Amino acid sequence: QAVMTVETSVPFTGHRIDTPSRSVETTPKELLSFFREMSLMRRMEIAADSLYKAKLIRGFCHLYDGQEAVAVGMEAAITKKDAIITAYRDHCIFLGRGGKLIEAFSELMGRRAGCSKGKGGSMHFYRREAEFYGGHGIVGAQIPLGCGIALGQKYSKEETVTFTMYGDGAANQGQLFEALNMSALWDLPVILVCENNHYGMGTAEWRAAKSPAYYKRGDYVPGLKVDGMDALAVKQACKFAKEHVLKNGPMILEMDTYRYHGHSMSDPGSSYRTRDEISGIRQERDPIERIRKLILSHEISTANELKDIEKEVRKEVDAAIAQAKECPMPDSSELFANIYVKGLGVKDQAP
Amino acid sequence: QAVMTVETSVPFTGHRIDTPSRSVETTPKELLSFFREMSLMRRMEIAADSLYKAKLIRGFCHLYDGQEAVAVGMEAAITKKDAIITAYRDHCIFLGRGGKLIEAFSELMGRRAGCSKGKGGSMHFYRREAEFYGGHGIVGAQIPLGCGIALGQKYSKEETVTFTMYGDGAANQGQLFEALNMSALWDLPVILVCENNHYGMGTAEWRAAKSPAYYKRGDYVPGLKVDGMDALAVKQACKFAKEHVLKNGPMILEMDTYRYHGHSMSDPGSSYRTRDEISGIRQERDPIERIRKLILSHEISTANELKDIEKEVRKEVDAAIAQAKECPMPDSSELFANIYVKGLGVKDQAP
Amino acid sequence: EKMTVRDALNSAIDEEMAADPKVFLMGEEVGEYQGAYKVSRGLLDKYGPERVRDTPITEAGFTGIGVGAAYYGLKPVVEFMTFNFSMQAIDQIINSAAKSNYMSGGQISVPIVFRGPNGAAAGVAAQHSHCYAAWYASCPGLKVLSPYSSEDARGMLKAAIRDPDPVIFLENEILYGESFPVSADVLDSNFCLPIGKAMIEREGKHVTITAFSKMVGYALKAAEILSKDGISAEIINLRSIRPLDRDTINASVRKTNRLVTVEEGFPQHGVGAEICAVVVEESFEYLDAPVERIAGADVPMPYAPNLERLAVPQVEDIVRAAKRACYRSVPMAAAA
Amino acid sequence: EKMTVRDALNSAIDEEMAADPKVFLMGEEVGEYQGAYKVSRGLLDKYGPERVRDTPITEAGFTGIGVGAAYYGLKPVVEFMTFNFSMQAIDQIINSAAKSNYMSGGQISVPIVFRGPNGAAAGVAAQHSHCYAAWYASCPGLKVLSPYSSEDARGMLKAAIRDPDPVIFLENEILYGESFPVSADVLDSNFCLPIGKAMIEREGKHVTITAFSKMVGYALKAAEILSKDGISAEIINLRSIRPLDRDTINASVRKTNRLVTVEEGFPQHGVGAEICAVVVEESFEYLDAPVERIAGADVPMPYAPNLERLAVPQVEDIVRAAKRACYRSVPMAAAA
Ligand SMILES: Cc1ncc(C[n+]2csc(CCOP(=O)(O)OP(=O)(O)O)c2C)c(N)n1
Ligand SMILES: Cc1ncc(C[n+]2csc(CCOP(=O)(O)OP(=O)(O)O)c2C)c(N)n1
Ligand SMILES: [Mg+2]
Ligand SMILES: [Mg+2]
Repeated sequence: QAVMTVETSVPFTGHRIDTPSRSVETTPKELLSFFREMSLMRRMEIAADSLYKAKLIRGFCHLYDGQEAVAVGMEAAITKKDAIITAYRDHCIFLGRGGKLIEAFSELMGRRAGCSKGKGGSMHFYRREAEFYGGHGIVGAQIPLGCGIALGQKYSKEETVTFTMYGDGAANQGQLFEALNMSALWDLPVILVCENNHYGMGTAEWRAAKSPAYYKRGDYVPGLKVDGMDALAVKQACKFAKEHVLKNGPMILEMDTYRYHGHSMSDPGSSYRTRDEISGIRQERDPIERIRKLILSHEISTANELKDIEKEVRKEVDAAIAQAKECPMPDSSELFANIYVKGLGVKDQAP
Repeated sequence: QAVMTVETSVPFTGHRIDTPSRSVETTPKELLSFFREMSLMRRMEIAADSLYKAKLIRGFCHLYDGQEAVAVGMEAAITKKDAIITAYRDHCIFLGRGGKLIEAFSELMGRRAGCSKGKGGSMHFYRREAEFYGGHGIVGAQIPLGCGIALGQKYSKEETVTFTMYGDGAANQGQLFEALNMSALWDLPVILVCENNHYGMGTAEWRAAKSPAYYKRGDYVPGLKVDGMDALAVKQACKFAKEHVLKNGPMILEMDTYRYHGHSMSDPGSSYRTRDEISGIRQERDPIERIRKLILSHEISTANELKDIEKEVRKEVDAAIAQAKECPMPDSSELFANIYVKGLGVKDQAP
Repeated sequence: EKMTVRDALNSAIDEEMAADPKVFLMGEEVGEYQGAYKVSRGLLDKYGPERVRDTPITEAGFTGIGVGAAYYGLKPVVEFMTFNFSMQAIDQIINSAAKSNYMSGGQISVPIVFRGPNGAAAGVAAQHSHCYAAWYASCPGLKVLSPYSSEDARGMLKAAIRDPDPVIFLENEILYGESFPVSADVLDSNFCLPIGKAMIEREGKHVTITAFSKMVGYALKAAEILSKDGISAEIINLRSIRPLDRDTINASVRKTNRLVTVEEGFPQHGVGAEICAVVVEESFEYLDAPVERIAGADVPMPYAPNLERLAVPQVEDIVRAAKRACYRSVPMAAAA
Repeated sequence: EKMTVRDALNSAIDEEMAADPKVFLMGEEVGEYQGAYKVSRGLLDKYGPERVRDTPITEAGFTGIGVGAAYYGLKPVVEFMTFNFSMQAIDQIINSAAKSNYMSGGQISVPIVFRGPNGAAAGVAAQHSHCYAAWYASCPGLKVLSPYSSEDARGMLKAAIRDPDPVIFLENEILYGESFPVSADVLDSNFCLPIGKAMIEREGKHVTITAFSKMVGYALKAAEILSKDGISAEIINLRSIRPLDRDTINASVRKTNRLVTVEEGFPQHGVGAEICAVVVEESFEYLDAPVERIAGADVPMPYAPNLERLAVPQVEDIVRAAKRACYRSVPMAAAA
């Protein structure tokens, strides 16, 4: 299929680095796959919302709808040998890494077919075989962890890199600065991806950060600000960053993005921002609509064909949910499994 | 006495702020008091070295000789209603705050007349009555603590400020970034004083920090780089900073200084730096010699008069040591005192 | 009259803020968002942003700032959204808050309260379910309280805020929404409970059951069931983990001769272990059966509901343990 | 032949680094400075800066990096200059290292060792004297070891580095310079001690004394003194705090019928409390006297030498406790 070139929505903004070109190469196939994958992610998250309301998902559940372009754009730029680690808003990153819907829904409902055997739940998805390291619930903790994975990659002389993802709220954490300093001292092949959705729970970025220029964090490391609602811009930036960090050590990518849902299921998401703000972004910047428009304007598919994809996706999600609901909970013996790789005589102490 | 004007050794370097003038106002009296106080500090530290070797001081003991200009210059710019908090290298800060030699030596030797009743030791000097908040052993912890004191000052609407002091090694700690961000968001009247003596234990600054421009830490807060071996430059910078932070919130002062001794008594201080480096600094930049030269060149005192001051200081130190040696250890009942202000029935549990 | 634990906590903070201008609240989402669990609802409106201070998600930093403000003489109430996140700040709590009064020979007092939900909630898995009672209670310089009812919550939080020393105040998310009867006394703005005193929630003769926080409710339910089997259980609500009310615990065991300890946290070096040691030290000769320890399973908290249920004590576990304790009497030392 | 504990640790790291290229050491001053306490002397020269990595003073950050490297499959040995500083990193240890294998359903193993001096040293006061044995040992997912002798140090550190799970390895600064005899076996590069097994350092009949780290030496001295009074003490060197070797402890108590626990850390929720609970649970009927718990005083560590001496267990304290235990036999339950 023909390679085509598309301009990113807005220019990249660089810090201590020349920005990559706004012209991104893509193919009709890639655009269609972006459309399909993002639609699947969106549908999965909306289904999770319903399952939560039906009390089939419990505890904390953080949805990713609105931010899908980051997950798919990043995957388009890297391979499954590159590593990713993220926070609790992890469902779609897991899908991006090749995880299956059935594993996702099973995990969400605490079933044994879950990607963490039902033991982790919404916040703790993993897919080690595709270098996806979770799924972390403590704000900021995954940043040094990601830098450590990159240390492992460099130590092992693999030419791979790690994407360590965190929110605008997490960007204020001291451990970011500590890990960034060491990564820079040691030239680790790590990309710090700040998914700036402009709120950390109910706190707007400017109330939490004196300087919300997250791509400049720490000042001495190169950074790019990227339209995180534009999958092609994300792809371009991630490709650029991967090449950069393999040669020069860490780099920051700030993805300007947005979450449609509240922070988690207990947050209606409307007390600290206006409904106009949300609907404005849905109208102007929605990542799926952007790709739909590209596909239509380049006459790659018709509107109806895209609707069909969306229907398919819906069916897939429904089927996966049905299957997951049939899946049993973990066996009781799982309570004491996986505490250790090598148990060494720790007694199983139940209450 | 006549006010005189002296030029600082080197210009200030500013970050996001106009630098103060290099011309510093002083008086013969001030210069003589600088000479006397720094000589006293120097002598105290050298005596502590001997007492340590005689096993009268135990544990960790971090000496300040070489850095005296920071302590005296800072005090010359502020009042005892302004607060100071520092790390474990605290003996001379305590003296600067009006602490007595006998309290210092008693504390060092674990005697009841010590400034912390002998319970804190070298690292935990305090003088609450003069707003000296210690004396902290955990690298970096005093930075947010100092910002919190400043929050107290602002909350209480006192027009006072806090100087929170830390080393170049501590400057990499994440809690600095966290505290700086909040101080900036909340316009706290705090001055972060980085005493850059160029080593954190055996680690040269450039091995510990990708960007050793400590006065630029975090980037968005104004900072000044100051010759920390020049008491007048320190005074000028502190005065300037106090005014600034009362109006605008936090500021960073990086004091370019040097410790002559090893990191603590177990460190000969010669494996990670050359003897030439140390003696070069003693010859070119010693803070006491700088003031001596100024006094002599301005014909404020004669060389002999200054020698006499040094002799007096020596006697004072010897007398304080003798007195401290006579001072008894704390009473055994002190073991269970001061755990709480209000004990509420916690049983005294001895081994 | 009835009141939820949430309202009890809210009113306690409110009243203490009204009474003492040095008291202020800080933490994530305590202000504009009205509290992640709405414990601070309405306080921002009432007291303004200087006294109800939203912080960034930087626990180490804001805890240090809180402690520094307490050094200066303010009385901060620091909310951790949950105590799991206090681990990022634990150095400041232990080294800067708990130890400063001692290290300074009494010069630096630290009147601060650290509060928030502790331990297991529902379905929040391993990183959000840790109980820190034993950790903090091991540390001299701290006081550690854990309320069960609305009366506890009001009386103990008000006492904690007035106390001149650092207090760790361990709440429970699941209890926030529970309602308890409260008397007029409890609603009085002078109402305070003494720190260091346990509360006998139910008197009994045959077995002593100690518990704190949510487990007090479970223990009371177990007592109900046990009473049907003719076993009269005395339920001690510990309220204070440090100081631990050794006197009340020992007096009860000297009466019942049997002890069951209940907690949701991990067993090893837990609250039950300490209570066992305290009773063995002081009342060994009164014990007619081995101490029964009921604790959370010795595993990171699993998410799946069936596993989660197995991982935390259930009422049946307490009943079973109490029966074990009661049907056994001490045999003569076998190998003496 | 004799060897210091320092050399035992050094040789253990050295051999494991030689045997497995995935093993590397990181921490403050471990490289060019040769270790703050010289435990890593010579290793930088031998293995280069990629495998002996000096870090800035940023515990939270470098611990997270170490754990991430272990996720990836490396085997980091992370040195804390002292364990006091591990509090800045404890969230990474508990939430990222201990719980990941479980949360991921066994996908993410974390083969990492955290090591460094723990607990009281000499004259270093409250912030540098904390014993973390009980805290870490309360957490499922971790293994917690604490060596006494050079044999312990070598055998346990080598086992810890080879182990696929996160291990907390608690050393003691004062022991670094102590020499112990070591056999040819111990010096063999294949020598490893089993994790989870205690060691009976001295057999005895009348009273069991448990201890770990430096206190093992004190307990042995106490046993010497007690033997002069005709009391034969069995000394158990715990070696492993988690898993705790319940079997060895209980077997000993079933023989001696009396128990003294010794530790330098704080008493409340400490190692002694757990051992007491474990013995009461499994061997209650064998106990002829209340368990005697010797621990550090329940105070932040004071600096003054006279107070410091009062704050940590002395040999006499152990002797006195053992005598108390021996001269008492269990009275009949008084109020049954
Ligand atoms: C250390 C810590 N503090 C607080 C929390 C509670 N918490 C969970 S997510 C969150 C907001 C994070 O916001 P951001 O980093 O912007 O990520 P987003 O949720 O927007 O993706 C908070 C406060 C936590 N999990 N960990
Ligand atoms: C959190 C923490 N880590 C490690 C240490 C051990 N330590 C004490 S001082 C020090 C070096 C600090 O260097 P710097 O901040 O430059 O201050 P300086 O000693 O030069 O005054 C280290 C590593 C500590 N006290 N606290
Ligand atoms: Mg966000
Ligand atoms: Mg330094």
